[in-house]
Amino acid sequence: MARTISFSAALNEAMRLAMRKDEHVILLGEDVAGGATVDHLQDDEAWGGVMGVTKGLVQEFGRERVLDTPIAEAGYIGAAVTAAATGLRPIAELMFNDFIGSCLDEVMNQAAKLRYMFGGKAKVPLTIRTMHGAGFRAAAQHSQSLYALFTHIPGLKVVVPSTPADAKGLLLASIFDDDPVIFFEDKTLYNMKGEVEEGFYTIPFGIADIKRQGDDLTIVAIGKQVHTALKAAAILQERGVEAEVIDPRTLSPLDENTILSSVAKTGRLIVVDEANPRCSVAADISALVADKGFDYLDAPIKRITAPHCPVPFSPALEDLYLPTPEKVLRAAAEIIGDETIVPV
Amino acid sequence: MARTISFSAALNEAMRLAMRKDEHVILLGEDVAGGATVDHLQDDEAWGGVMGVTKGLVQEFGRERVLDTPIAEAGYIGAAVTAAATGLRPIAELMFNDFIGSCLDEVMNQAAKLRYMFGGKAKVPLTIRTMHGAGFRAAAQHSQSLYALFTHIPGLKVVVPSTPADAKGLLLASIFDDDPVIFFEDKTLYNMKGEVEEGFYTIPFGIADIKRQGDDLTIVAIGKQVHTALKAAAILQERGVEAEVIDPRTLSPLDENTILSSVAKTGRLIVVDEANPRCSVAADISALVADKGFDYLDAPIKRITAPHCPVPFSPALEDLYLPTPEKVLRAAAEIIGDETIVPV
Amino acid sequence: MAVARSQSIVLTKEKAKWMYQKMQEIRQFEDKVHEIFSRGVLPGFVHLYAGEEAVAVGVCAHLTEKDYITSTHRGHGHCIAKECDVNGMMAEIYGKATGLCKGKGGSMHIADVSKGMLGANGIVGGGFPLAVGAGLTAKLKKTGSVAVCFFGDGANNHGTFHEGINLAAIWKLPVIFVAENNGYAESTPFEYASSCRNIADRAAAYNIPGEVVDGKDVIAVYEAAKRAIERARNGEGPTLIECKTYRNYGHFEGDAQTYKSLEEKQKHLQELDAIVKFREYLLVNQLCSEQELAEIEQSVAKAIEKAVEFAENSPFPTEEDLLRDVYVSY
Amino acid sequence: MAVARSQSIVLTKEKAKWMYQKMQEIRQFEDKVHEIFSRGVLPGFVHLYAGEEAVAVGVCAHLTEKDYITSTHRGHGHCIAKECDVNGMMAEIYGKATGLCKGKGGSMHIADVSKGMLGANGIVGGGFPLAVGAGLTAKLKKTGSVAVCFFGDGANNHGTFHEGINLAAIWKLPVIFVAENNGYAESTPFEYASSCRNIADRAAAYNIPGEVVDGKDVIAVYEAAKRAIERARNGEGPTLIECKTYRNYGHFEGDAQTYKSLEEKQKHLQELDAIVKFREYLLVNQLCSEQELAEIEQSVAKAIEKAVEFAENSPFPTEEDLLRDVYVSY
Ligand SMILES: Cc1ncc(C[n+]2csc(CCOP(=O)(O)OP(=O)(O)O)c2C)c(N)n1
Ligand SMILES: Cc1ncc(C[n+]2csc(CCOP(=O)(O)OP(=O)(O)O)c2C)c(N)n1
Ligand SMILES: [Mg+2]
Ligand SMILES: [Mg+2]
Repeated sequence: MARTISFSAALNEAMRLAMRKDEHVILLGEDVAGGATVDHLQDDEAWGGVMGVTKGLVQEFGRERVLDTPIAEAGYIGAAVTAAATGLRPIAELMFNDFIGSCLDEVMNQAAKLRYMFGGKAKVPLTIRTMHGAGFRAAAQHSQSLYALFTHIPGLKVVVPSTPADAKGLLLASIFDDDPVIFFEDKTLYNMKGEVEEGFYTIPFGIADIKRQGDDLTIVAIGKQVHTALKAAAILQERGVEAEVIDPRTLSPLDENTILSSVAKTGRLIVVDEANPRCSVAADISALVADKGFDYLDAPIKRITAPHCPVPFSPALEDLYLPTPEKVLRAAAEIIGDETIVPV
Repeated sequence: MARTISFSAALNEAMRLAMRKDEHVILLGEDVAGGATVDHLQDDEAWGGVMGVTKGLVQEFGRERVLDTPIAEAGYIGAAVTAAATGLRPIAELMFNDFIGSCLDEVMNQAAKLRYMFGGKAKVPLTIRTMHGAGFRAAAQHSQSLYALFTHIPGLKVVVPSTPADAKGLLLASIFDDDPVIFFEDKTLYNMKGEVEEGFYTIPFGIADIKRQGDDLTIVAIGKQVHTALKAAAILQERGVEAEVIDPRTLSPLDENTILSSVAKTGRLIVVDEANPRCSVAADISALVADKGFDYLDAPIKRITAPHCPVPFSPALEDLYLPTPEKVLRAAAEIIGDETIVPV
Repeated sequence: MAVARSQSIVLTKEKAKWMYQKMQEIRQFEDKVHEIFSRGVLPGFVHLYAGEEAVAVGVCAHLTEKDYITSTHRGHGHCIAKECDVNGMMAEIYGKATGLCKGKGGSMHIADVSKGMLGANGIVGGGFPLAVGAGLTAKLKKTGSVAVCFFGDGANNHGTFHEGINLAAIWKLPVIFVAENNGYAESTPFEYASSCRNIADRAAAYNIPGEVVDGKDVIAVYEAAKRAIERARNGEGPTLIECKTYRNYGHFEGDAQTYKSLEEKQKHLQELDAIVKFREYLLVNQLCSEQELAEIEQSVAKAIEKAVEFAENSPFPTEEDLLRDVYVSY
Repeated sequence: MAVARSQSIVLTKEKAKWMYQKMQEIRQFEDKVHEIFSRGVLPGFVHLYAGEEAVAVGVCAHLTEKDYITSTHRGHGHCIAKECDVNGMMAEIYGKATGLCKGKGGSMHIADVSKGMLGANGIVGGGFPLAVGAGLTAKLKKTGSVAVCFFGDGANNHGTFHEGINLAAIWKLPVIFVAENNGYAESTPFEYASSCRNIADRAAAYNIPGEVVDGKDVIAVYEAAKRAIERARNGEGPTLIECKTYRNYGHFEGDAQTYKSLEEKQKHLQELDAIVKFREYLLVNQLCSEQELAEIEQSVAKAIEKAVEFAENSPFPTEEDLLRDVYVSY
């Protein structure tokens, strides 16, 4: 049975179900329970994460399985790597993806490479949940979208959901995957509502979701930008252009076929990705299509990304920083060769 | 006057000249002098870096300006950021680029963003020298080529030289640049010899070098892979194909024009980059051309990169991991549509 | 470790007034930001320093523009104590073009290098290496400057604490590490997250002096900082000072503070207020008259009102600012 | 801090022989690798453990396959003491398909999780958090296992030292942190890089026991490890043991070791050899006869010869291995 719940509630439910299903699933991170050793906390007064995403889990599963950590990302993320390799199935929360600077070694040189370096004789069933995304007025060190860094590193799987239903199914798949997964949550999506099935289900990795079908133009969009793409597609429809909107859902592995098949049909591609442009996922998908999909292409491949600058604090600037439906429309107009597409 | 010296000697000379020219230039890193507080060291017995690249500098400039550090990358790289912002011009050595895992925050969130976050009211004239590259049998944690991670991050400049002469001029330019620069040195190039001018000179950023001219095919190659590309080009020539080999030299800023002009002429592009493929510089350059150079293209854009796996230790596997002239030839044959190009 | 309390010392009248004024500026600035934030006017994350004034002021009372400080996400107090312009600060928090960082940094990155204020920092523990770097410049350029690193009890468990202090110690740099132990990192108590009883106990691991100070007693902080800064200026290396303090508001604006007990909150807000205490001290020791103090309070109130006005009337940055100042060149 | 030396204790004959054998295996393995490396046969960076045998063996004498260790770039000794197969080890160093890691890891990543050996590590300081993770599993799954983290004097200044020990301490995990203080990190002396006099002094910063041990005295190490491991198994949390030791070879093969003084080298190679000392101890205390020891020495020599043969006769991995085992799935 599906109900309408928030993105945040969908994630909470996924963790709850996973922890019920398998006692080896633990959750650790800064304030994921909250108020450790504070004895006057009542009911759900404990924080449950800085945005409340893990609220209530400590009540059900106790402080042995929902562990508050010191501010020591290298320490507890690194610990989660071997906790995974020695028999647990940890969900480690890296509060903001921007804090990867404090624990990249544990992710890049340990988690990602352990299995390979050991000749396949170990596995690392670790999920790192982390918040990303601009638009929250959180400035340069709390607003990045760093999934490209992780996608560059072999040995990691990278997930970026765009809807509550996907978030739940992908998080459950991540937790029960035997490889290290970095799971990105856009902080500005937490309150977004959507239909979500009750109970346990997983969404397999490497299967893109076609969020909207169309024959004239392919738009591949990442995370929250799926919604930017859908908005643009709705306006395009009014102007007689049917855009297909593809949400890869997992960046590593990437569903190359769905993207290539779509471009084979439409001949045109725009990638919408709010990360910085250089060596980005937008560039990666462009490169894929410029190689394997070259013969399908009728027009240049366009990328709508952030500019090559840090995320500015001022709302006035941050709004200019992010992709918008208008930017997508402008690119569409250019590659379709029809200026009338852009709204005036 | 030009002499033939090694890549390593060219770098050493660049640092020596910089430190002579400006007393604010200091050098710090693990064992960059070597044997700190050991009083029986004679002549040039001090290590001068793990590969001897900084040998002799401590003799000329003393231990005040050539500082051995503890194994504390976050500590001393972070210190170098503000040392730069408060009036020094530090060269910090990150022994292997793989160790960025221990200090990404200092590079990504501090060095790269400081100026922007402060509204332009600070500058960070910091150079981070670091070793990269496979082929040394140094295995997964000492062989990566991570320049894509840095190129993704706005606020950093990224330099990857391929010859001794470029290494010297680009390192001097890096040291005297007022922005943070990450300078990559391929450990397997240190012994490579080449003609290098005496005295002080700089090579400006954002100017690619056309290492070989040709009208039939453009090969853009990074660092050591420039030599792979040149070898492939020599074989191609025997088969009547003139390849143009472009060395961007700096990945950020990237000389888009030289690449685009070349593709305008040749209609075909191969990018050779030994880093892992996803979200790589190879992908970045492909994406650039698939957008701004689309109309010039006669064939798919090919990328010759490492496979999407960590660097294996075994020589047998590492040799398969790296790009080779043969792999370039195979791609050339494919996009030229002439199988006879591949040697049998 | 015993908690050092203030002994009788002689503050000049001028210094005393400066200190009282700065404490007032911080408190009133933060109370105002709190009020504006709760009206939904201000964007982003805001972490208020109210309650901890004695730390920033007691330390910065010894510093000049040539000395450096590194700060934290909770940086407004350090900014004010380091004499940054409150108009520019308020405008920054509003994201205006007239802000100290032209609106690009915001509350978490507020900075003024010309005042030696090397920035608030959104990264917990980010300041340790940065303070070391400023100390290195001071030492190598022989400027006589010192660098002060303010950090929280939460930051004391981050790896950069260890790397930064060890570096400063082996290089004998003029750096003072000032822990602001307000008992919590977000909702996590210090006692849970830290295996040490006092942060200052960790000084021994680096062979440097460590001292615990009552962080609500501005004179005690002032005295401890004096010793440490003298040591630093004399080339004797770093000191670790731990100030036991408390934050009057939540971790950030919007925090329900369920982890604090009622008694604890009342005790700190009512009995242990650093400003109330210092005010009494100034009167009892006849360093200031009631009238002088009232004048300071009022003039600060006016200045803060003016700062809000300034911020509200200032323009936002515009499109051409977006890509400006990513680099010095290109 | 006083350096603990061995007191008279009772080693069983069996344990004594095991220990002597493991020390011999390590020494002979490393001497052999040194010899082969100098002939230019072996690829890559190789860091030899010869000289430090007493540490790995004295600690691992208490462990079973269910206990974990994390190691360093200088990991061969830990591997052998944790009973990894020397044939597989040698083949790994040769990059052969029969290696413990199928040739993919090499000397710096040699591992055997089935033996509880969680890997050598190319990242200095990489092992601290990893040991904590193994300790966390042990605690939560109530397996009674312990995790030992071997690390160098250089690693003791890395941020992960601080984060890892603090975590283990607040969570009272069964982790033993064993410093192998061989006086140098590459060419940099411990005294220069570390602001502490002894690494064990830093234990106080985490409210855990810290102990300095003569790392050339395998019985002293054995005793200290015993205390720490008992504490750990009893749920009393981590201990920090510092073993003062020395590496007989250079930092890596090819190092001219100019930073070592002649006297120092001679003292360690001639007077302070841990194996010579333990051999005497075994004879004096009549735990082993001369003949038994000679037999061990010879059988080890044969085993090492066999390991080299095994490695040399093994095949290299092939193309299909390149992309295998990046992931469990896909
Ligand atoms: C590296 C890093 N980890 C986590 C955070 C999230 N965070 C911001 S403030 C904070 C608590 C800091 O506590 P403390 O150091 O005691 O400072 P206080 O807020 O009490 O002043 C945390 C966990 C961060 N900003 N940076
Ligand atoms: C994070 C990191 N920094 C630097 C290095 C380079 N490195 C390898 S071993 C070593 C010295 C280690 O010294 P120590 O911890 O004392 O161990 P030892 O070699 O003496 O056994 C250094 C600097 C590394 N591998 N990882
Ligand atoms: Mg705090
Ligand atoms: Mg050592």
